[in-house]
Amino acid sequence: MVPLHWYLTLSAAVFMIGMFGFLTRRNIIIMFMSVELMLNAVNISLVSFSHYLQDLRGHVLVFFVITVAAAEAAIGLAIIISLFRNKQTAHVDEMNEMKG
Amino acid sequence: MISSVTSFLASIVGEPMADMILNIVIILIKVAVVIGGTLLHVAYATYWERKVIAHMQLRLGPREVGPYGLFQPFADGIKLFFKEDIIPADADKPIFYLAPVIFFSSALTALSVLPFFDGFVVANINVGLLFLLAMSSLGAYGIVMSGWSAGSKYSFLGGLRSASQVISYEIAMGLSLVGVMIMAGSLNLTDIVHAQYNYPTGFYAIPQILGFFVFFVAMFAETNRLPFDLPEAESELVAGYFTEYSGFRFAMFFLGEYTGMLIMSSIGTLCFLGGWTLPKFIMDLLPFLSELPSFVWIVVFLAKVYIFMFIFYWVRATLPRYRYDQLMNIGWKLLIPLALVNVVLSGTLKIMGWF
Amino acid sequence: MLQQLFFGYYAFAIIILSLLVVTRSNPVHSVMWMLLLFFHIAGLYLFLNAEFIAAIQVIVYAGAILVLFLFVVLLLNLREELSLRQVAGSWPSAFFIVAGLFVVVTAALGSYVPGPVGAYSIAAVRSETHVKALGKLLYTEYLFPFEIASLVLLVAVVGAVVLAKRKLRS
Amino acid sequence: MNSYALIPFLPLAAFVINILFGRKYLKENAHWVSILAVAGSWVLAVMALMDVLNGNKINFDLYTWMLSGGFKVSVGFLIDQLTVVMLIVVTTCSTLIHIYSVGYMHGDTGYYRFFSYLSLFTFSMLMLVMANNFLQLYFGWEGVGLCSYFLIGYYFDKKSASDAGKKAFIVNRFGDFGFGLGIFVVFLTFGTVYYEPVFSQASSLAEATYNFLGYDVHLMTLIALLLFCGSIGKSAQIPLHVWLPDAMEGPTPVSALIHAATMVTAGVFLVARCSPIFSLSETALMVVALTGAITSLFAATIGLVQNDLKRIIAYSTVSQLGYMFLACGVGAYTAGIFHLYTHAFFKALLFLCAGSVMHAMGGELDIQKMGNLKKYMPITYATMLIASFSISGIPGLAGFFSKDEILWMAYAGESPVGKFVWAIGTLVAFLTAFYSFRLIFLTFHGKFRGTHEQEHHLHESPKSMTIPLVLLCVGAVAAGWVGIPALIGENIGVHNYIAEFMKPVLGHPEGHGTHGEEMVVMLISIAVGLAGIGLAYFMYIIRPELPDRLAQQFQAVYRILFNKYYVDELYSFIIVRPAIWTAKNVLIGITDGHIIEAVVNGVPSAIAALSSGLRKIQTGLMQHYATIMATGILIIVAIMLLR
Repeated sequence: MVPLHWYLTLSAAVFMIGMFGFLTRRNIIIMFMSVELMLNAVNISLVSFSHYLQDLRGHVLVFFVITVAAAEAAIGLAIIISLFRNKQTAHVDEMNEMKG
Repeated sequence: MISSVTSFLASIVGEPMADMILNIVIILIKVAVVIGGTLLHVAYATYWERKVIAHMQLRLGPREVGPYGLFQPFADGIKLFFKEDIIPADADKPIFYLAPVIFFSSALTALSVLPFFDGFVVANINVGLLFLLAMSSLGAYGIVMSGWSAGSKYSFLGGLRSASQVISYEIAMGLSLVGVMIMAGSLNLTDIVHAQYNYPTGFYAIPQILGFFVFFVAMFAETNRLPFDLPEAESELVAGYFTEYSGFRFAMFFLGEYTGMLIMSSIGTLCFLGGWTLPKFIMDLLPFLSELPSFVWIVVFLAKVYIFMFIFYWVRATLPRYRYDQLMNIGWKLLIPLALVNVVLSGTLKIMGWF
Repeated sequence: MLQQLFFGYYAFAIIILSLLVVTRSNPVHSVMWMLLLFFHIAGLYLFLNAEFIAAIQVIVYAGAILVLFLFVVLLLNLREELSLRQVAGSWPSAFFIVAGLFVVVTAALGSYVPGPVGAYSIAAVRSETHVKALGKLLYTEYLFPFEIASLVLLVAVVGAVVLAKRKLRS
Repeated sequence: MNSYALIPFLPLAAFVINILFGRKYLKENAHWVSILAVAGSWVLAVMALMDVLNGNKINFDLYTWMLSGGFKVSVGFLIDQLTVVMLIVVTTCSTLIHIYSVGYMHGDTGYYRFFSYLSLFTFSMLMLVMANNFLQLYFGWEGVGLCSYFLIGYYFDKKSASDAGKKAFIVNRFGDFGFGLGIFVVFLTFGTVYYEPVFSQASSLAEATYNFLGYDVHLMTLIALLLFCGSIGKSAQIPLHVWLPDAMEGPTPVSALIHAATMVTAGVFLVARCSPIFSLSETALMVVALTGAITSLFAATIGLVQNDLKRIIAYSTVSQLGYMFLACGVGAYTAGIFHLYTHAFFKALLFLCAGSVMHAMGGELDIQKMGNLKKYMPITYATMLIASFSISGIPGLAGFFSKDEILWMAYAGESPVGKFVWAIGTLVAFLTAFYSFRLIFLTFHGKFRGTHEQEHHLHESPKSMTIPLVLLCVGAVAAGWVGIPALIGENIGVHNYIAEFMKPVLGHPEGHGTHGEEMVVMLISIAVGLAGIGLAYFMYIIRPELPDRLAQQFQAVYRILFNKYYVDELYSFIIVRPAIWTAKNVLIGITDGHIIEAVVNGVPSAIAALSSGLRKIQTGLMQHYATIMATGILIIVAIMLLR
């Protein structure tokens, strides 16, 4: 029997890796994928909670997370495309119009 | 015989471990049988296609290798296997290597949930239908990757076209199968077949005529076959996404495509035509049929699959190719709405107790 | 023992693949590693008796979302930029923050107390099949969020079309 | 819900409809909505009168306006004898003047605007008189003030008109300030602003005092005087009378409705409504009586020498309002309200006749340039003549009865200043008759002194204007017949209906005098009235050169009177100029220049200095923000978990 802690630790590790990617990469698509990674990490912990607490609500939540992820991907990628059309780059460090 | 093997194993590694090892061995045997059978089948599917089309065009088709050209597939295979493996200089090598493998293996993996006759299925999982959809969507990776990694414009355009086509039609196909899921109340393919057997008409194509139509059209697009073979439209894009492939890598695409056709035909057979069963009223008329051992029924299954395969060839021989925007219009503006209507109708009828 | 072995493999693979995803300089390779990662996560879900979620993971994540990513990557085709610097900001500081967060969170795991057990034991779910059980929950208790989710998707579809549509030059 | 609640809300609905749709859709038909609404209110008011005549007193709350602890105010309506008289006055005048305006305002660009303001005014006035609490009264009070401002400044592209509007508004603020304080004190004392509990508890607090700035002030006197401040402002009494003559810049129907018949009498109404409080303070009553008397004399003397048609009537109004306060001040509230009621008819009539004259003269207002108009506008002449007879106190007409009642009550009442104010009142009666007929004779008799084009243009006004004139004329004649004093009434078998009617609300002080004395007082008032008319006839018809000679001879007096006692100049000197000086030198120079500027410029420059440091953090790079966020999360989670 695998203890729940293992899953949670795994989830935390994946989450942190995603976060690290988001904080460091300059390619906006990879940053986006890092976000997806973080969502997946959360899903892992939700499913494992669901399994260990014998309750399907975690699965329901995962279902919604995936829905939101799909919506987010659609919108986010559309934004990236229109950004790219304007700037010819996918690098966030060249998108700094909001600089003070 | 099996029990003696079991007891022998149990004496070595203990009872639970023995069961497991035995299970794994049985599964491996099944996998080997299925893949072997399928590959053999695919090989002769090419032969058969050439023959069918030739006859439709009043030609004779392959004749030289073996009697009636029966060994032609082996000759082709050997030729491809020994052909020089050319890799474009501008290619992204790892992906270029990987793409045909993804394509082919996703097709082969899909085989694992197909029941060929009662009780014979590699993995009898509860979400079999979803698994099939997942695997067919995975094939898109192989296509788009191969197109991109070759570093050629033809390939790239073919890959993009194919990927968007596959993704678009996958929605319609998935939705067309929802009616079947609603009627059968299960995602397990074996259960679906059993449910059809118990249904008055014996197969779902009759009440699910709308779903069947959508599935039927989507099937051609999913496999990149005529009249929807735009990704490999040779007059525009040479061979499409696998233009730059040669030798055995090309063979993998080739095999993958025919395996995909086989899988689509199988899905159609299993979901709409009652799989390996004959309708119940025929069984009642001919009671001796139920005495037959279960593996015999694979004949019925294959017969139904061959009907689909034949239609694939037939359509290829007769229909012209669609334009790309027409293709997309049919997918998004005709098939998906139709499939949605079918879902709503099926759900309503199910609630009202008519299904 | 075997279960732990399985878990060990999956966990190891998942972590390695995650690292590969965030560190590859070529986004296409990132996507490919991510694809593999999603399969492993789906395998983990199967391991946790969540077969429907696993299937959805492959169909939606791998089959739809990731393909979208791949499309965008291919459309932008940034091959010539691969030789450029891949890191924005300073990675050591990000690393320390992330590592600190990981340490804190895992340390907090020690004080986790499981809550009460729910009604869906593994056997119960198996007898009803996972899809049915989940569907019942979705269409009864979570009907309203479910409908909202459909609205979210609709908005996303409209938004994506509006954003990405090229303005017709008149 | 009680249908009487519709009385104010019908005009409100008309206002809303007109202001929203008038400009685009109603345009020239805007009057229909307003007239129908006001006529509906009139019908309901008549029904309310019937109800009250049957002995019902209506008092209900419609809607809780505000509720805060013990403080509760609602939109509520009280319809008793006093209210119903006001209702009749307001709705009747309002209806007739609405109709009159159709002709008078015809073709004006702001037609819909005029009618919507008029309806809003009617709504506010009805809210004022129908209120059952002080705060709603105050609401109506300010509402009528606002509408008055709108309507005085109706021709806002004319500087004098917009200035007059501002003047009216600002002058009224002085009075309203006192009024507001009065309501505060009422709430402080009684814990409520509803009439009923306030008035029933007032007598128990008759002797209460209040320590105000170290002095023990008689509480009721304080309240009464503060409330009276409002009355002074609204009813244009000395020293806040200056706005009313200027208010004549507004269209004439406005002058008739607002600045003669209804709004300006709100002050009298207030005093009458609060009679239970005023009656408890002899000082306050005395102040009211003396203010009224002095104002009436003061305004009448100014009226003697003015040449502006409408201003003469405006001073006449101020003077007559003084009369009403005089009556209230001697405790004869009924007489005051009675005069208010009759005055509304003949004064509105006078104004409308003036409007009719103006209409014919093409906007000319100087009576020195008129003359012999009776030939051209017989209806206007006849009705104006009757109105002037009425105001001069010719027996049988409305003005006679109410004026006589006031004079007798002043003479015979218990007030310590009664005899004094009676003497002033009698003098004012004489002056009133004189200047009213001076106006008549200069306008309608003699030779026409205007230009040739004006003479050519002279004509009688259209039907929509003359019909209200005739109707109001009936009122000016007959309105007084409900208050025939016992002295005459006994002989012809009628009662003093209005006194009996008002008794439950206002009481009815008995005069302390014999019938003989009453007869003498009456005869004196008739005599002075006739004398005034006679003198005017002598000076302006028989010896038309005499007024100029007199003006030459008594130049100093004439100057003072002509310049209205230099009150405006005085105010300009002691209030306006210091205020402007303060604004210029202190507020702009020091407060604004050195204090506010310093703060206004200093704060931003401090922020700018701070932000120019902080902006270095804002790199515009998403990762930096995200890193900072992550650091924050790390810190928070660490604190939460490891605490």
